[in-house]
Amino acid sequence: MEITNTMLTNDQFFEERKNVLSQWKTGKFVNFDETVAYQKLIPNEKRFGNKLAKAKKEGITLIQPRAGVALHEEHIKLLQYLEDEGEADLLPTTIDSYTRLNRYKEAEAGITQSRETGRSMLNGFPAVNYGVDICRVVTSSLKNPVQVRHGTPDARLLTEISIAGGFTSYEGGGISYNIPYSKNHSLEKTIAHWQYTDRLVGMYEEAGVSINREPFGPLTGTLIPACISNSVAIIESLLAATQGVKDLTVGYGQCGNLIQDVAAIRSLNILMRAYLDRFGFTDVRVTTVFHQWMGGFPQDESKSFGVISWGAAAAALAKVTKVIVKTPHEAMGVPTKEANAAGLRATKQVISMLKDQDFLEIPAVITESEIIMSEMKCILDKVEELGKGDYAMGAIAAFEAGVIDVPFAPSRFNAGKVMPARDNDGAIRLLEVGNLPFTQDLKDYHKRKLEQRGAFEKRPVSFQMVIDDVYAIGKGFLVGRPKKH
Amino acid sequence: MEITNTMLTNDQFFEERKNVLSQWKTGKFVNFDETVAYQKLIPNEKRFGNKLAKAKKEGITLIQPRAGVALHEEHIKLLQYLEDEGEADLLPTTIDSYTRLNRYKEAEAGITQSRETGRSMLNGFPAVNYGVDICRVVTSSLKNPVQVRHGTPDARLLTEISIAGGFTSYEGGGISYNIPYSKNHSLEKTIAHWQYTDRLVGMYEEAGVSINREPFGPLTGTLIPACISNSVAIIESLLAATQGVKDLTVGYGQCGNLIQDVAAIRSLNILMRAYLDRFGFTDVRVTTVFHQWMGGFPQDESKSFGVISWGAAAAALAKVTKVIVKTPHEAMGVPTKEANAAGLRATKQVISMLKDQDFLEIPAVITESEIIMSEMKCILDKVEELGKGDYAMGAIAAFEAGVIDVPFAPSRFNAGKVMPARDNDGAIRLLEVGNLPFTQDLKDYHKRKLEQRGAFEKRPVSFQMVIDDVYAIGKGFLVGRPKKH
Amino acid sequence: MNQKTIVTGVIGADVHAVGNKILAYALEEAGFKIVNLGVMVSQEEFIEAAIETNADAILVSSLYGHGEIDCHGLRDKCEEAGLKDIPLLAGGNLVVGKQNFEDVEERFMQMGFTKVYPPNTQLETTINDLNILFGK
Amino acid sequence: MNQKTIVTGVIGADVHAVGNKILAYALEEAGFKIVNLGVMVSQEEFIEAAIETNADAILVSSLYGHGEIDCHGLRDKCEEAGLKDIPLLAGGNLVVGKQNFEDVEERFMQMGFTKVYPPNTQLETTINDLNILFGK
Ligand code: B12
Ligand code: B12
Repeated sequence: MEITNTMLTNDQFFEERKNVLSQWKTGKFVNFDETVAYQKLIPNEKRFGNKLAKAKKEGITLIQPRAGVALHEEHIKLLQYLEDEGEADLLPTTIDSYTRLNRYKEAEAGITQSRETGRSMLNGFPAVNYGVDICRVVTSSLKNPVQVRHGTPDARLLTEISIAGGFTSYEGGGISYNIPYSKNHSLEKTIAHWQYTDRLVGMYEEAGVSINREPFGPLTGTLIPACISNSVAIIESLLAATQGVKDLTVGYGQCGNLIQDVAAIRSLNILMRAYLDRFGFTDVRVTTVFHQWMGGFPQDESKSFGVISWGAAAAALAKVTKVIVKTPHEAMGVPTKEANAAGLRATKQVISMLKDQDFLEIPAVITESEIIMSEMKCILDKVEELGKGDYAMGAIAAFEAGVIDVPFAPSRFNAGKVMPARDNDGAIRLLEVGNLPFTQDLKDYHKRKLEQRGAFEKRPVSFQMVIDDVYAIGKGFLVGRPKKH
Repeated sequence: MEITNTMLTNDQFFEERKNVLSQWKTGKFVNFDETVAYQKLIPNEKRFGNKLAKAKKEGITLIQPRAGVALHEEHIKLLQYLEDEGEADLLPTTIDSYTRLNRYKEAEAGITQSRETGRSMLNGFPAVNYGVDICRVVTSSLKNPVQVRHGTPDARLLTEISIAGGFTSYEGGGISYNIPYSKNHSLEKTIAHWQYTDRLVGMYEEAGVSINREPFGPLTGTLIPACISNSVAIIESLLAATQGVKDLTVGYGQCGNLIQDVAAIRSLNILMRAYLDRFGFTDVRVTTVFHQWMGGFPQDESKSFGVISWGAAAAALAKVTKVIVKTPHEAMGVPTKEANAAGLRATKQVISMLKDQDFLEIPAVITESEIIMSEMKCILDKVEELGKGDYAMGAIAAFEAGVIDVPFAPSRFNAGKVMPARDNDGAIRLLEVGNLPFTQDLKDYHKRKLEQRGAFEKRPVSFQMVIDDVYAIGKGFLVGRPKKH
Repeated sequence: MNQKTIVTGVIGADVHAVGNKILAYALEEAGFKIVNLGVMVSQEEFIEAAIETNADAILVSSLYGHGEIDCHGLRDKCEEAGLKDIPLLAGGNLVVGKQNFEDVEERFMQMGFTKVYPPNTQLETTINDLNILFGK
Repeated sequence: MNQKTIVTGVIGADVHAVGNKILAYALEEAGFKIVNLGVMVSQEEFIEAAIETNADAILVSSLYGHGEIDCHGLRDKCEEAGLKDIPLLAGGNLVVGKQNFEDVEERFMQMGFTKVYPPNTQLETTINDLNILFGK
């Protein structure tokens, strides 16, 4: 299967669509024209893209939780609670893991078991099983825009049902919802699946209905160097724009060093615009999303508030358009609605307090972002070279060659040679560069930074640092220092 | 009564001491020599100054709560809880308000009523009523150093009992425990009272027992410009050093703009050392304390966690030696031990995560700190001039002339002409300069900064901004914007 | 032209001045005649001022936690001094710690207060309630 | 030289790879022979691997919340496949949400697990318990 970064033809698309809509019984109730009419009735302030554009213009940061439960009545109550008590500006519908893997029968069993036990036995909302009408009941019961958030390698049917169901934003991408979320899906396949999703969004856009699209920035959420996630974001944005997507939100997962986090957003802002423009997508709107720390959390709820608030602070100082909020239950399990609202309120307080402070142009941030941008350019140039100018082919080849390589990813299509570790200031550097196509200067820079840490800690630079860093925030630190330090 | 900044003679001191020790029945059990022997038995790691010195050397920030209840058994349990469950590095004993005003009879009634009702009817621990032995039971039941924190204009007896009771640090000063904490005490009186306290500490120091002394930095805790609190800190430090104090911790209350907060600490560090050295106090050790936001808090506990964590972040980035921690109950009342420990743990998480990041030398901080230092120099030069070189006389004259003027202070010896307000970035500027001896350049700077805000908010610069700013953090913001902005 | 006179102050050994200053300013702006005694005001001072200015209400603040002790007996002293049925309002952080407000209200009502307010009472509420109290 | 063999993996549709990678690395460092199946492992794959490698224990991770559904019946299938009494250990975030761990433990013990671990179980605990299990 050869895949190129070109817009799907109507023939290709509608041929595939028949198949997609028959994957589960709810597919047959999706109707494009009727959906266009339905979506056009959704008031402006409840459209995701509009609210983001307004926030961007005003220079403020919106807050959004993650949330989803098995039973739709409970799901509505949950989301209403989060907008009323959590002061959420944007709402999610997090999809359960069976749906993410197209295991609709198991999801059905999960719904049944949840009704029986009175506990949500699914870790999210099984939108496909519920189908268009129930999704519309959900989206129309809320005051704020709602987005589908998931982690689905083949999300074609889910996309059809979500948009028909009144959602106005959709997360994911052929790389970002494959490599961290799958073991066996090839990139050829998932990029093709997401071309379908993006083309569908493009067709709605052409019909006058704009659906916001958000590549998943944080990848595996664990010590991901900004150059890697930013490069993936740019590639997925180019792929989406090629299919006609016009409204993009690109993201990044917090690492914890403030300078580096703000620099990551700065470099994402600059190069994203540059690449879109270069390929003629000057009319594509771009907003940004910052994810509060996505790796292991502390067990203690008060300490979690500390982590959450620090994420909120970095988001505000980086002037992102929205921030995805964690909860004080993060280390334990899917949060109660109270815990979820608590994380939101802590975040809202910090975000609002800091909204008039801006760190994007301080010298240390500029310096760090220039490093990130040269790393990104190394990667993206090589992707372009490998794909002979085609970013779909280039991405596939790049993963094969380890030119893009996501730490801790479960996918067997990921090289897994790159190893990140924190430097002495807590910024993320590379202990193993693997096949990332860095210049010697950049390689030396990473090496030097880690050797500084090694010297300070009086131990060799080794994989033990990586392990220590993975646990560090859960144990109350950023840098995983050796015991007795 | 004329007061000068000279060391009290032994005659003066011991004459006064007779009187002090007879102010309440527990005074007669204080014995200097026996206390020296007792204090010398306290292990090094439980001495306040030692722990601070160690932290300063290691570049880490310690955390300390406020806490005090009426009944001593309960007080011990409370402090043990805070070191065990709150991970407090340093412990407090917050004194009740009757004791602070030397109303020992009312404090006695408070103890009795507390025993009867089973609720603490006092807002702190009445150390004088309990006397030396019970204080020793308290201080020796704990693993960490303990400090007396209060707000007592005439703290002479309390100092005697505290040091004899095994406390190794003592907060306060003749200005900082008068102007924000009293209505009718003259500065002559309170400076004299605190010369006694400082001389007592000096005498212990000469006997080989070092007691840490901490002027109270935040003053009224509400929108205090750094130049004012820093100037008071320097004056009180010079007064203390003159009496023989050798171990000082100087403080500042968070304002909320990160650059300004770090700059305030930077300028305090630099000028404090310069002034002490200039007057020959090169052997006086200086450490720093940062107070998490001291003004009105949000009602909501989650939002309070946001405020607390932001304070922790600023403290860590400013590399202070310790941070005084608020609790999620702040807006409601004296916290439960659980709420107190929760604030501590959130703080500990942020402090530890950020310990390897340092903002003291970033250009924006340097610029802001240079402004603060020139303001401080204007004030301190004038104090010196008014006192003809004597900082005690100078301080008294300065308050009289409004050369030092603490916003929102209850004291009738405070001019009350200065009015602070936030600029468009949330930094604190002066709406009314009053009689602060600023250069025209500095005055223009403040004016310009507030006019920028006025223009942005499309309203005149006025007292309404001050009111809005007083409420802002409680309502979730830093800058008090007009409604519908 | 029927301007109401209100005595304000912070009772006892309490020095919390910020709310007092802002309250006095805002009530004046709202059209009341304010006799502000500032902080650390004794029961006697409240009563004296109320008699002297022929006040229509006494507005007692207490923030520091000793409000219950400090307010004890104020109503009786008012009656003794001839301030029959003068409205007594209390607000701030009246007791030590985060307590159930209904209980606190109950205790203060039994001490003879006319109306009792929880922490962080908004200026608008205060002004509104005073207008209602004076039948505006 | 009596090295114990342990099969590790993350069961069901679960892709949480970080803990699994580190667990496998640390157990190997601690001297066990590790057969790590990675993420998204079915019950059948666990059993096959255990038979093939003659394993001394199966260590099942589940993070994403569906652990209860995914682990249902594993013991029976082991017995059927002839893995009599093989130690079955489960850990991670086994159920949806923050639940009382005793209840969760109880439910998993009834499903035939040998030992059940709460969220954030430390590497040291895991290694220690395995050594005890194997009578070291
Ligand atoms: C990183 C992460 C992710 C990454 C994973 C990347 C990857 N491929 O590895 C991403 C972002 C992709 C992700 C996705 C999802 N996640 Co997730 N994730 C986390 C997070 C933050 C950290 C996990 C981690 O890496 N920890 C560090 C490692 C070292 O620790 P560990 O995994 O816990 O393992 C250690 C111990 O548990 C123990 N252990 C593990 N197994 C066993 C077994 C035995 C026998 C023993 C003795 C010990 C033991 O030893 C390990 C090593 O020390 C946790 C929350 C947390 N813990 O803070 C949520 C969490 C696990 N995720 C959760 C969920 C729901 C999801 C999603 C379904 C939805 C979503 N929120 O997006 C998807 C799942 C997709 C799928 N099909 O699996 C939930 C699970 C909820 C529940 N159980 O109630 C959690 C708890 C977050 C939450 N509170 O909601 N996630
Ligand atoms: C700033 C502050 C200080 C400053 C005060 C400076 C000064 N001289 O003004 C300093 C640092 C000096 C200080 C000292 C102390 N404080 Co103090 N302080 C505060 C704080 C943080 C804010 C108070 C404030 O200014 N709020 C802003 C103003 C605008 O609001 P307000 O005062 O609440 O008033 C408004 C309303 O309540 C209402 N209102 C007030 N009175 C009335 C009356 C009526 C009838 C009505 C209708 C409405 C009304 O209208 C006002 C205007 O909007 C509060 C906690 C908080 N709220 O976040 C603690 C707090 C009040 N302090 C407290 C304590 C215990 C103390 C100390 C005893 C000990 C200490 N912690 O150091 C000393 C007291 C010394 C003394 N003798 O009084 C406690 C009281 C505990 C309790 N009640 O259980 C609090 C609640 C903090 C806490 N949770 O522990 N404090």
